[in-house]
Amino acid sequence: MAAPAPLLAMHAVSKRYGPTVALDDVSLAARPGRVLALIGENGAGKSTLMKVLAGAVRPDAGRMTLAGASYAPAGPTAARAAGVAMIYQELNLAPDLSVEDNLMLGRERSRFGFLSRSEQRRRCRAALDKLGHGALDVRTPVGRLPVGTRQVVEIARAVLDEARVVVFDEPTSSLPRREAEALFAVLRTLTEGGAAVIYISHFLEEVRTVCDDYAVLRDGRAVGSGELKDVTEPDLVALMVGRTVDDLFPRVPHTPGEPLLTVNNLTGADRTPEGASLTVRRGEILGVSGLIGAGRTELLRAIYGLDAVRSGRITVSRSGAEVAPGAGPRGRIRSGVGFVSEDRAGEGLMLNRTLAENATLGRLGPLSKCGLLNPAAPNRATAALMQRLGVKARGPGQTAGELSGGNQQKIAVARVLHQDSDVWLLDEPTRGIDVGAKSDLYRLMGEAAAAGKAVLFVSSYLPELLAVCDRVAVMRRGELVAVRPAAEWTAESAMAAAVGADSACADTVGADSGAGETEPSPSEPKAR
Amino acid sequence: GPDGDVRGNDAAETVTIAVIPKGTTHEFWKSVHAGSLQAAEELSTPERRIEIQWKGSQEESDTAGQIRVVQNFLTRGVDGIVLAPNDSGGLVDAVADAASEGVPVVIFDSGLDPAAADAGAETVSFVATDNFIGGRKAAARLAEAMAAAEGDAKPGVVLLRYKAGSESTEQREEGFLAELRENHPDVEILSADQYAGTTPEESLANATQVLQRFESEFKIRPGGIFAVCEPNADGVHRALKELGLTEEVSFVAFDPNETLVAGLKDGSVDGIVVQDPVGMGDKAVRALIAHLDGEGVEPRIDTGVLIATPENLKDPAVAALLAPPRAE
Amino acid sequence: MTTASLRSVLAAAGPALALVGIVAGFAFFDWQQDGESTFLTLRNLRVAIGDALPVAVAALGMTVIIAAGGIDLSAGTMLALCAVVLAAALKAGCSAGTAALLAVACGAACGALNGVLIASLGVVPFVVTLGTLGAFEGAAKIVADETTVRPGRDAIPDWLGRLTSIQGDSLVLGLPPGAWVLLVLALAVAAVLRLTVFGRHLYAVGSNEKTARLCGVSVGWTKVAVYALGGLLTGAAGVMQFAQLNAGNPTSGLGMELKIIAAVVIGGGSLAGGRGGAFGTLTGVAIVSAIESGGFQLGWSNPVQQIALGAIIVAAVAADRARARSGG
Amino acid sequence: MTTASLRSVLAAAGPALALVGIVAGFAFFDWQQDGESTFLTLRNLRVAIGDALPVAVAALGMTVIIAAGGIDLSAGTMLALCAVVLAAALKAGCSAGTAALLAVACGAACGALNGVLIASLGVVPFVVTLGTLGAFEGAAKIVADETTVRPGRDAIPDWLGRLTSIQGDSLVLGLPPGAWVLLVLALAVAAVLRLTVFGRHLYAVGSNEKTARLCGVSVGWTKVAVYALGGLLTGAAGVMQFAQLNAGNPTSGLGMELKIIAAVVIGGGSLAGGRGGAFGTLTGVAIVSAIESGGFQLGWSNPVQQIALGAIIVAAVAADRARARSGG
Ligand SMILES: Nc1ncnc2c1ncn2[C@@H]1O[C@H](COP(=O)(O)OP(=O)(O)OP(=O)(O)O)[C@@H](O)[C@H]1O
Ligand SMILES: Nc1ncnc2c1ncn2[C@@H]1O[C@H](COP(=O)(O)OP(=O)(O)OP(=O)(O)O)[C@@H](O)[C@H]1O
Ligand SMILES: [Mg+2]
Ligand SMILES: [Mg+2]
Repeated sequence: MAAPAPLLAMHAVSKRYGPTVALDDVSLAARPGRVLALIGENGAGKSTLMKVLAGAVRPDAGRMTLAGASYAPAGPTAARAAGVAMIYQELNLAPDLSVEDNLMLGRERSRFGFLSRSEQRRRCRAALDKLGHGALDVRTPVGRLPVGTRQVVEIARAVLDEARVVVFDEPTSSLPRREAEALFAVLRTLTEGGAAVIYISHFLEEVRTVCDDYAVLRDGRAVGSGELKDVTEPDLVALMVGRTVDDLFPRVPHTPGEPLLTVNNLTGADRTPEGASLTVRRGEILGVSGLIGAGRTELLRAIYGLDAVRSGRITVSRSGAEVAPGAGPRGRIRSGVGFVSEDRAGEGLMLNRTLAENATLGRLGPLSKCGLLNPAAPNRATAALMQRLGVKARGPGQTAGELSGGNQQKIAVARVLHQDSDVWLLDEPTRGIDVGAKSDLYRLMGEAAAAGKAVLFVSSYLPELLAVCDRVAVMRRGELVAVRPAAEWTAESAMAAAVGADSACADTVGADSGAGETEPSPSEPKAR
Repeated sequence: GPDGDVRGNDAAETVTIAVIPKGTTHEFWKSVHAGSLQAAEELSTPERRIEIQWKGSQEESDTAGQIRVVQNFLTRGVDGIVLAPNDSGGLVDAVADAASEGVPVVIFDSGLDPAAADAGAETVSFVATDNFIGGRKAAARLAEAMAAAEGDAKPGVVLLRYKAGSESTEQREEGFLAELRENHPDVEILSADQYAGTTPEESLANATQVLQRFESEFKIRPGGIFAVCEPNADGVHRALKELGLTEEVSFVAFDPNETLVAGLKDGSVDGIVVQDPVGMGDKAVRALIAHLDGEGVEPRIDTGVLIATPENLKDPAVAALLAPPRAE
Repeated sequence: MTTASLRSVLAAAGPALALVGIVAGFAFFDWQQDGESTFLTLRNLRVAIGDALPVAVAALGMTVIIAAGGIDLSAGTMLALCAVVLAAALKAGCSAGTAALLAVACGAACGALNGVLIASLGVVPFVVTLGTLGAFEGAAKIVADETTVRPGRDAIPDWLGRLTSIQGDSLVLGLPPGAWVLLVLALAVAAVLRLTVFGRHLYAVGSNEKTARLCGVSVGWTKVAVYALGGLLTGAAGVMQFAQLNAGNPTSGLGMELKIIAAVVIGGGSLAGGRGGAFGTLTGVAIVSAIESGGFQLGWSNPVQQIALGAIIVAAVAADRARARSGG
Repeated sequence: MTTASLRSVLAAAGPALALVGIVAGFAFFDWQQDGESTFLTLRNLRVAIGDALPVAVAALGMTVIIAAGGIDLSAGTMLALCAVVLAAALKAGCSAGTAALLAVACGAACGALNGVLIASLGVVPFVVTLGTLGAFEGAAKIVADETTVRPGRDAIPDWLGRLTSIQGDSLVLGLPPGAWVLLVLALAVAAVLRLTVFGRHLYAVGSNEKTARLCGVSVGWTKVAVYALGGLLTGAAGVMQFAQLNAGNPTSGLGMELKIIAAVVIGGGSLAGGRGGAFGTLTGVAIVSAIESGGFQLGWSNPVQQIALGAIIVAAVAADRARARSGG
């Protein structure tokens, strides 16, 4: 089958942000009825390119054609009117407005300025039906919906638009498996209708299942494109990072020693986690897998003292003593526990402050005397950490928000290093960061283990858990159900444990699993 | 009730009188309060107890707040109201409401719009200082003090106004200017369009700036200043002290406070126009009771005004007015 | 309509419960004190309404602004400016209708100015309106020639002069005419917020500005329209204030902005935007009025009343937020 | 020290440039008007400093609060409360040192109350301090017995009475003694913000509360400490205000909060938190003072001055934000 002529073409698009060249002479073509994978490292310019397409960013140079005609949107509205829809990386919903109002926002049906509710409702229902969410009450304020459902609302917007070009910017990074599959089905519906879909993702396996064509960006340049069936994954990775990466999962040799972190029967205030017990030893990386909503984040937060705890015991053997469950993060840091949050922008970092402030905030004691800071010390300490972690930045005085995602994550990890933590609690540390940065992080974990630290590594990406960890635990509905050496797990057995042996969902897990997880039931297991 | 004061225990009848000052935070009103309590005590009999309910608006210049106070008293059902209106026009409707509900009103301190009666705002009497005369006395005293200080140089004066729309202070300002024009044509009026503001803090800042500007800009130092009310005078007095001008500049204030009286003693103040707040409160309540008893009441009761100077400080009449009793 | 209005009723339920509790409490203690309740009388209701009208109308405008994620610190001085414009127009011989229209237009223009500055400069509303707060007061003083503008009784027709009056012959269906104007305005604001495209855009901007922009809502114009609408209602509040005082006082607005904001916030508006409605705000106004009036009837002194009001503001909002958190 | 102080100097550079421009402009026009500049005199500088001291000291406190992502609408009435406490303590026979300490402690306690309410109730600072604004004024009235408290000259030692004085014998190194107190306080605040662990925690809470919590900062305590420190400085500002008039006036604080906030915001503080420093704020205070004093010297009327000040607030912040956006 010959590839059809491009529906959308971008020619020689460039965009600078001050000194940063985000896009440099990028050309791209998307064909009707096909899904184009747009891949590249963090900061390669993928989102920027798509924002140009969606009219949210004005390019410095370049032109675009849509169905043969010249296309130069004045803004998001014009782009949408021309049939280009975009689903952004960060959810773009007004939490106080209902599902209906969010879907119809900017294209309300009205008569003399008054809303035509019944017509609006009909259109919303139709769009949600297409996505298999016909049962959703369109009057619910979006802020009350679980995250997965919110993403559905966002996608329904594009369906409602009957867009000819639909862009998805990392849509599955916060989607449970079942919804991801529903999304893939929608993609098929869209392409069957003749739309061109552009799909950005850091999950290469997922890309292979869903997409037909690929285009790779590196440092703001287009470095390769073609049909996916013609390339192998190592080829793609090499294109993305500009070199061959022989080892995506570098292993630093380490041997587990005596127990360092012991959690006994830990139950959270809202019963998640429930009766969780685990032990992490010196020089060990313990992975935690599970479905989204299984309570892994809550488990880490409870161990770290960020969430209230109903009962249970936590011991860290460095201090030798039991850590009071109510002591809070301050007490945890003192007993040698460090935490990297899954929500980098919202919780992990102060985006408007310097790298030095971010990296050292958790432990200012050694940098100060009687509460008085040694002014040069934080910068000195941070510079050393940055060098050690290979952070790409101007210096410790740069503002954290100016860094790419992977480099931001390294700063979050630098904080744990600076705190000299013995126990590392890492919650989805590789989410949304590129392969290069991921492999850096894996090496770091290995080095930490080799240095006698205990690492508790939560991830939704099973391949990395199986490759990096010594043992992997599976969590289900707030309970830790199984802990086994990594070698004894397969993708299938891990999924079966996560879902529960009685579940019929176990057999839906395909061989390509790893992009996400399955979900035991369509409704969220646990509402906020 | 608000600051209810019990006079007599098992009286057969209680007459409740609401006394509403312009504000509650200046000493002047505390003395009015004392006067009204004194009248109530003296007029109470075993058969009839007179109770004073004292309440003002939260802030001094809040006309709407004062209307609220009047209306709330009417709701409570008082037998009469003694009122110092914050705004001569703004309180007309409220007074008319009182009249239509048969509650007599005595106005004191500051007048009501002359056209008020047409709007149904009947009042029993207006008990107040003749502020115009007060202004005249201030002007005469200031001219005298300046003559003593300066000798030959042609003296100029500055009038620092209080706030637009306040009837009593406007009367003082007009009286002051009239006296100067009529009887002291040699005294130049350097400035009569500056407002010093309603709080001592504002007055201090504004007076400092005015003095500063005259001195630097026009190369003249005013020979005299008149500040038309107590908070205003407080700030001006402080400004003069700050700038070290108490010797050169003669200063007349209106209404005393402890600082100003001390100034009179140390020579930094050349005169204070003193009213009789206790008499005002006393006479206003008496007028209201007389009206309730069916007696005729003068429509205008003047409570008198004196000028206190360093010379007549010891004069008992003056001394009494310089340190009037206050309600605690 | 039904579900939307039901939702708005439910949203207002928290503050409404607080209102019922507060009114019941005052009624009980008032009754205990005197053996009868002067608090729970029709007259007292009328007084409270007539008194609260300017704040209530302005609070409707502030509701719109706060729902859109903004704030308007200039509302108080803007209100005074509009009242002064009305008074000056009447004095200059305009018909009352024209003058009132001018006042409302002046409010809309001031609001639009705020909106344009906020939308074009990228400065937060707090700072922009902090700047225009002073500017509007300055403008009002210039229009008023730094004094209170009194158009005179003859220039004020009955419909205007009696808008807030509680005298028997002014009442319409037992309430001051302004109360019905307020009700109509509240219904109109509720309709705009709930039933129009503009209302959706407004809540969207307040809830998540970025989303609104990406969905093609012209955020800038929405903001300008929001502040203009808020200003228009503030202009209407200026008409109410003029009706209360029969005069325009350029300094009568300062401090009012905080009362207005307090009413909206007590009524369930969130300063984070995206929340609040017309009837919630009216409930907030009623709560403040109930405390003021009830405190008076119980004989609370001014300071006690201030402290109680402050405590209630904090408590009401804390309770509302706690309720919202617990998912009620 | 070097990099941190360099950064703080750079952060203050924008407002400082504006200040230089404004001063130069006024000096030029003033010189053009009279042939010499009275604006640019040492004496005028002293006057402006003496006048601005209370706002300047309070603005230091507000800087700390705003940098931590908060706001304190109650600063004005809190300041008045502290001044009244000082006056009342002196009147009751306390030594001046004890009384001043009491005033400062009162400020710290009020601030801590704000902080505790904010940290424990989950209500935004705007609303909490809107509530305590009224409560503090009520408390001040109670302490002052609803009048101005005058301790009398004898109770006030020179060091206190002359803190803001510009008289020759009060000056220290050519400036009012309070100016040096201000400088010391500003250095202390700058040091706390830049050089202490607490300062880091404070900026962290202002930038991202969740991150602060995650890093082991006890957010609640930091907030309480921040508001207490802000209150302490507000208490010191109360001492300055007392020194200006040698009296404590319970109602003089209302409205001052907006001046204080304006100074911080003009000086580069951001209401979104995480920005602002002591010397930026002093620059903001100086800009406001320059406009007030310069406008006066040029003979601007009061309203014109208000409008100019409003315009400058908006312009200064807009320019600062534009500079920040363009990465300058
Ligand atoms: N608004 C902006 N201002 C300044 N620089 C920006 C802005 N947006 C993007 N950049 C820079 O442009 C470059 C491209 O960013 P972009 O977000 O397009 O990357 P991306 O490929 O989508 O990365 P990711 O995989 O992390 O989403 C980065 O260096 C980024 O820091
Ligand atoms: N801030 C939030 N807002 C809305 N929903 C949330 C939020 N945080 C978590 N959730 C949802 O609550 C559920 C429980 O989340 P939790 O983070 O405990 O699970 P998890 O096993 O750690 O999964 P995840 O892979 O999302 O981290 C999930 O469905 C998650 O999407
Ligand atoms: Mg991106
Ligand atoms: Mg999680």
